[in-house]
Amino acid sequence: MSSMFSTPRDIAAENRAKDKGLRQRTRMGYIWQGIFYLATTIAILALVTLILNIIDSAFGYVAVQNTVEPAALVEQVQPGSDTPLHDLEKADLLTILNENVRRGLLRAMNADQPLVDRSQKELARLVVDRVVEPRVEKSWHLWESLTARDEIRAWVDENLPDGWIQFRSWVNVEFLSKDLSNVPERAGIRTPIMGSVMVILITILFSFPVGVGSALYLEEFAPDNRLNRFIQVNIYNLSGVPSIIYGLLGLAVFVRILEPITSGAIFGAIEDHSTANGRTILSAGLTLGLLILPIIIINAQEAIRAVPKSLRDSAFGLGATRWQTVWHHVLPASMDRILTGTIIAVSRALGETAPLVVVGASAFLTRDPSSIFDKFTTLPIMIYRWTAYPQAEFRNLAAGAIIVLLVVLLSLNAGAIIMRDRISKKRRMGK
Amino acid sequence: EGQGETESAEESNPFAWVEEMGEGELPAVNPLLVQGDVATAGSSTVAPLAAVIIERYKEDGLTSQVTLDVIGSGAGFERFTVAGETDVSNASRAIKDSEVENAAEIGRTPIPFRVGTDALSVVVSQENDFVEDVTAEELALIFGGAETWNEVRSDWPNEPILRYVPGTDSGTFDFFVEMVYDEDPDTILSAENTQFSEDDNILVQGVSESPYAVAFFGYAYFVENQDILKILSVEGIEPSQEAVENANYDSIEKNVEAGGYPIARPLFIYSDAEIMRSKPQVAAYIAYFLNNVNDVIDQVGYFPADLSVAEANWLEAMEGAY
Amino acid sequence: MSEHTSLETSPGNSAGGDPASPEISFAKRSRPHESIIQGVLFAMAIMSILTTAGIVIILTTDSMLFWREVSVWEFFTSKTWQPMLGRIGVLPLLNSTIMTSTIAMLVATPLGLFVAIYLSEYAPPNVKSVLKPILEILAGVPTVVYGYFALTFMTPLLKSIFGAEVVNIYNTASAGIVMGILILPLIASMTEDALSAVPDSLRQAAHGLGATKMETSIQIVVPAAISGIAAAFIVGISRAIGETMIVALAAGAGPNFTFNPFEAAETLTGYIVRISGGDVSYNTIDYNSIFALGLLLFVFTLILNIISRQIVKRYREVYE
Amino acid sequence: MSTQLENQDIELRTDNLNIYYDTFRAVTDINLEIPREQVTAFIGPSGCGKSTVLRSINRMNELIPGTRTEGTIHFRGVDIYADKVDPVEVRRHIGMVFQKPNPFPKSIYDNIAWGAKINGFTGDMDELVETSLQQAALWNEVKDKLKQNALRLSGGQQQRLCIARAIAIKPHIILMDEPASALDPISTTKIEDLINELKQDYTIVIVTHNMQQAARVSDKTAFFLVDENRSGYLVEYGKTDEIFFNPKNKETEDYISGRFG
Amino acid sequence: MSTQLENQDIELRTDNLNIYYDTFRAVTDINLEIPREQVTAFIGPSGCGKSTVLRSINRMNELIPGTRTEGTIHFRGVDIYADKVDPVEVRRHIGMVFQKPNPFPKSIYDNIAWGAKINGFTGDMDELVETSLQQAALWNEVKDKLKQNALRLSGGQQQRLCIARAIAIKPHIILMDEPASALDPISTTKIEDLINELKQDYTIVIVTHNMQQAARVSDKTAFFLVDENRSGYLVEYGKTDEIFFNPKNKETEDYISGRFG
Ligand SMILES: Nc1ncnc2c1ncn2[C@@H]1O[C@H](COP(=O)(O)OP(=O)(O)OP(=O)(O)O)[C@@H](O)[C@H]1O
Ligand SMILES: Nc1ncnc2c1ncn2[C@@H]1O[C@H](COP(=O)(O)OP(=O)(O)OP(=O)(O)O)[C@@H](O)[C@H]1O
Ligand SMILES: [Mg+2]
Ligand SMILES: [Mg+2]
Ligand SMILES: O=P([O-])([O-])[O-]
Repeated sequence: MSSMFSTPRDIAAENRAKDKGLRQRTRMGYIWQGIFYLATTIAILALVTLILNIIDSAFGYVAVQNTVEPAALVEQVQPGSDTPLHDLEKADLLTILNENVRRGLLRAMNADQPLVDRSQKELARLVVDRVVEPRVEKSWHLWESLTARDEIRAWVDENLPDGWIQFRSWVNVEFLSKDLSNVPERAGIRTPIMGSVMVILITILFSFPVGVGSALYLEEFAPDNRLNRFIQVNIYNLSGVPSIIYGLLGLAVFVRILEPITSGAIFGAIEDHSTANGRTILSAGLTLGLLILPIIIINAQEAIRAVPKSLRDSAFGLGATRWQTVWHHVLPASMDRILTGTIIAVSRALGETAPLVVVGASAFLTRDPSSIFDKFTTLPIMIYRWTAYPQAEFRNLAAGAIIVLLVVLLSLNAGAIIMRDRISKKRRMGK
Repeated sequence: EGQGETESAEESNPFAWVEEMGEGELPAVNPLLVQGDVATAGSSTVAPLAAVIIERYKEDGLTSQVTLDVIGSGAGFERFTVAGETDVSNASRAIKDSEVENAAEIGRTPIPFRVGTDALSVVVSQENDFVEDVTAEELALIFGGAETWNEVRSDWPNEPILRYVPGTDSGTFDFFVEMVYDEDPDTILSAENTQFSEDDNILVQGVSESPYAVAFFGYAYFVENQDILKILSVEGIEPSQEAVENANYDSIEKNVEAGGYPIARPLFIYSDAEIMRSKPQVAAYIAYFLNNVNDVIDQVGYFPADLSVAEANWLEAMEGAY
Repeated sequence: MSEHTSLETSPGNSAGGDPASPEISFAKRSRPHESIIQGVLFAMAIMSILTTAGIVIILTTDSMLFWREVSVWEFFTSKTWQPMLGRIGVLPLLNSTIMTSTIAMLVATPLGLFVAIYLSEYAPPNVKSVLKPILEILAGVPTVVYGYFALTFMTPLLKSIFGAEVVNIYNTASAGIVMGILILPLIASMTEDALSAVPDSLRQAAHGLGATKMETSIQIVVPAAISGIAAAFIVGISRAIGETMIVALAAGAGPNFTFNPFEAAETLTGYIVRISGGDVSYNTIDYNSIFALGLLLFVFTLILNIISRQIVKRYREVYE
Repeated sequence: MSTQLENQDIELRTDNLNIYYDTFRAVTDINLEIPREQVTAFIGPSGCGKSTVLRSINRMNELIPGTRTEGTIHFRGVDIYADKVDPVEVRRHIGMVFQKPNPFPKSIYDNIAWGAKINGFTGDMDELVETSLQQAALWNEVKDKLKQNALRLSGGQQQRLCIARAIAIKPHIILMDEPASALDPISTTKIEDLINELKQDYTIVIVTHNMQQAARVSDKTAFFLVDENRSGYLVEYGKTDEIFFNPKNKETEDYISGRFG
Repeated sequence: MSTQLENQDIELRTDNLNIYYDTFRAVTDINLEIPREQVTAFIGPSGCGKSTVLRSINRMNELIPGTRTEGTIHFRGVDIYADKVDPVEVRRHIGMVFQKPNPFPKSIYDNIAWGAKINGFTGDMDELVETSLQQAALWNEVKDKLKQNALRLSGGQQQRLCIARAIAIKPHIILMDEPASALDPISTTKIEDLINELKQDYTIVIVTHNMQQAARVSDKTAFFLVDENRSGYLVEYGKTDEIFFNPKNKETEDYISGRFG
């Protein structure tokens, strides 16, 4: 046995023998490494393509044509004149408005602020908005706009002799601040944003305390018995239940069974009982709350578990009760991570569509939601609805809304990541 | 001071919005003075029209809430007649007897307000170069029964028919089945290669992609997609204002006899007299709808209808209430 | 010894023996808020049980009507699904659910695994700290967005590759691939966690035996994390089966029993959202059928979750 | 010292103590008498149950799910495992210092004040903090930065802070589980000096792996080993001098002379 | 032995070895000559760089991002840090055994076979497994359960399996980093006996915290300490007997007599 090893071996000879094998192994290593890089590149490319695909729809050329030519309007008040519309006298603008705008709208504008009291500039803007009414007749995607400019021009020349093309970003300040409309150029997402915000607030108000409470119970208080193990297993299972099933649950429980509560009827919060129903912000928020509850619990449990045992030992060793230990030490030490987990769960809720479709979101609202018993629509719902509209321009709007939603999600995630970094920094300091 | 007084007087009068009432005429509506919310739900066909009206209503000064839920005519009636949770139900077909019975059980008597006409469009892709016109029998074969185009007409290609059909809960589906299949959905439901969707754009996308695809849906969706779709004439008649007006909606034969478009259909909103009287804002909404619908309907892609019956219904329901 | 006994019986005595020491009382203090808080927390934890109970009750009672009229045998064997006409065969829906999920897993598993290996074994820490969040963002994009991505990007792409005649506008392949992209980060992230949990000592052992990095990663680290990877895989499947918006938008909207991935076919979730989106009449067979399908879906994901928990449990035991 | 005197000054006594983790008996039949205001050291190889016994003295063991304690522990004649005894109260009287310094991630001041506060201390907190830090020989080093986060102290300072924190709630016994094993030699020396100071006022029980340390600081030493079931038992207990220089037991001698462990 | 003979039998030589973790110099100017087929022990307090030097010998250090090595290491006259040298190849010749037993979660058989297989072993695998296990004094205990998962062995058995695994790829040097510190006394004895066996065929370098162990198993001992920059340096290197009973250095003496550490 020892003869095998006792003589010093000739390393050089062995090396030569093994060299070929090693070279091949090294090559295999590079090939696989290449595969790993490639896979990662593909994953990133998928993300980039996805985003580009959205951006492609959210920007691009539009062909615009006036409903009424400004010159025709000037002709109405100053026949023969060639004054540009926006240089007209206030009186002339008033005449144009009074003659060309429908009565109801005039009355509403006057009720808002009498037209005679408004500045010339404002009146000119109103004329352009309401009478000249430039309308988007056709829209092109960003890619086409960049590569096929001449074709687009040719199309406009042929089909819209009075029209012109302009570059339009479908996401803009007005888009964020205006309410819903059936005219793509006028449509904004203020109402769905408010809806999303209110729904998410309910979601957080419900799922955060309940989720953290459950996690605290399971990690710090629950004795290891069958009931608690069952609760734990049950939570893991719930986290895998498809969101559409939560929709069915929300429909049955919040919309139907708990209608008196979710419609606000028993709180006397609504004036009109005849059409009160459970398809409210409250129901939607609670449905999403149930949906992300298991995610929040599991994340919070992990956060709580990550609190070093030594911290609890310190507190207990000083004669602290369990709740004192948890409240003064465990919870503060795990709060950053709990919040990180919550943000991730909440971004999931923000993007959910299917359960809200089932619970019943509205397609058009005239007023922003102002109470939790109001009917609602949310950003993803609006995205989903807009893509179903006949006019192609609503698809551009949908892309714009997606970008807004993505920016919100991105900032939330970035917040979570920054928080995560801060935690690890704190840990390092702690060491 | 005087201003405040009138305001409070207006506030106390739920019919303050009524104005310029001629004898036997629908009153004009001053949206600034309307109070109270209105819940509407139903047809996806009527929805674009209703949405435009509602938006206009708001522009004209409405401050309260009008909700519009787009769930299909059948589901809309469900909410209106069973749950009783809506004030107005949008529908792209007439209410069924069974639905009227349901409504009676919760003390409602649905009143129809005909607001427009839709021409149910049978469309193919622009790449399709073999179909231009279909007969009623061929239409029935195309959406059920035949598997390939040449089974419908022998000089058409021997290619499978790819069908895109509105969802089974839509008024559009119901109406089509009623007219073409005599209310028996079996054939169309069991046809091969059929896609159902409540989302009409899914149908548009689908049909535009293959020369052997065919679909039917509301005229508005055709109008918006004229550049990729081709509309077929049925029994030689194409949708037009005249053809649609001539139709009387009973059956394809009668329509054709009258020189009407064979599958034109009425668009309705439904409400109930009791609701309109106890909630004047509902009456206001409907009056506003009727007053304004013909200004906007062609912009949405439908055909205007004769509103006199609807107006009479309104006046009858509100008799003596204001 | 007697000394001890006396100490035991009269603690006051012992304290008296040392005047410096204060009176000691170990008697339980009453701390009502401790038990109240524990009660409240328990009630919160029970919430999740109520949720499950709610789901089970709703799904069973609302599908009762359905099951009363339908034979379970027919339900699982018949190949046509037209509840309105009394044809109740779930196979077309089930088949396309399986098809889309399979395609999704074919995309997500290898890619997710390789990305995870790259992140865990190869990527420098700073690259990893950028890439992992990026992938997590990919996972956070609303699924409606993926649905339109499938419809407006993936399907045209497939058409241009396989021919416009071959590929239907709505097809399971496109939905499946995009679903794979959606699930990829989930699998990558969970797998990465599993790989990182493999103790460094194993890598060192392998390197110490003259293994290359690739041999270490693939032959030692991956097998050692296999149960974690399997769990990630199962969570991925259960996500794929339950995913709704992508298939609703891109897979097709009509039950169709086909094995051709380029044909349209509606999935379980697609059907549910289509029917409930219309908010169909209560107590019709259509309406009750969505609860029956929901129940089926729930049972599926439940089974998958249980399997995955079981696997994870075993895997935890190995390294503790 | 006479046996009589020793008996009088017993602070704590364990009788047939058996401690289980689930079904595993970690220690078997431990009988110990811990003298008041002296230092008792627990030594023995890893896993022989030193920490387990130590933690059972202030019922910290109960915090680990599945532990079970048989036998009794009497502290000044009171059975601390009796039903009506509140473990929280026990820990108030029997403080603990751990192997790894574990200050709260709060200020130095708050580290000391918190324990006192939750125990209902109502006196002058500043004074309490100062005296506690002085007793723990840390006052001079930290008096100018009481508001600073305790985690920024060095390991040795952190450990003395933990001792100060334990002192602040005025316990009778202080348990220390390898309090210096994570520290450098100089900090170790400081802790050892501190222990010598503290035993004037407190009964101290210390677990240590370092024979020299046990010899330097303790008055009595308990030597533990594991039996064939991996369960710990008490091999020999007595005056430290005797254990180190005149052990009765062969295994003790082997262990102390470094033959294993 | 004469100095002449020693020089002839140098298996490995480090020259001015400096190892950095990022910018921190962990060890400074280490010059060592490790004799062939003898046991060399590294001793010194925690953090003095014993493991760092050990790991640099088979270039395992490189696996930690940010490490940098200056100076040279010659193995049988070949500079193993030369550019054209593949670290994978180096590790094939210089095997390693770690502090915590780290068998692969595979069968006992596969644990041994794997290393040989990836290194292109084409002979009789069963025989290789058997001889390796025999050399590691484990064969009798496991021969009936070669297919069993290695994680189900006891700690001591696992460690011997790790040694068998290292032997199976026929290295020239075996590096051992505190191979017995996680084991019980009986297993420790077995490992020590094994080391004595193995040095007939292998050059062994062992890191240990246990003075007695170093004294028992090693032929030569290197004693490390840290300087004021926390950087490790070699204090004294020589025959084990001399280091233990006749240290030239005051610090060595203090350390060995247990004054600190
Ligand atoms: N939480 C626990 N659960 C189960 N077994 C445990 C637990 N803590 C300790 N043990 C076991 O109890 C026995 C005694 O452990 P203990 O920690 O008391 O030993 P020790 O003498 O303090 O060792 P060391 O010197 O390593 O600290 C050991 O076998 C250990 O594995
Ligand atoms: N991966 C690393 N990154 C940064 N610094 C390290 C790393 N590993 C070790 N060090 C540092 O290098 C120095 C030497 O460490 P090393 O582990 O070699 O010491 P050691 O003598 O083996 O100690 P021990 O006896 O505790 O194992 C220490 O200051 C240590 O903190
Ligand atoms: Mg211990
Ligand atoms: Mg080391
Ligand atoms: O939505 P419908 O108009 O088809 O009922």
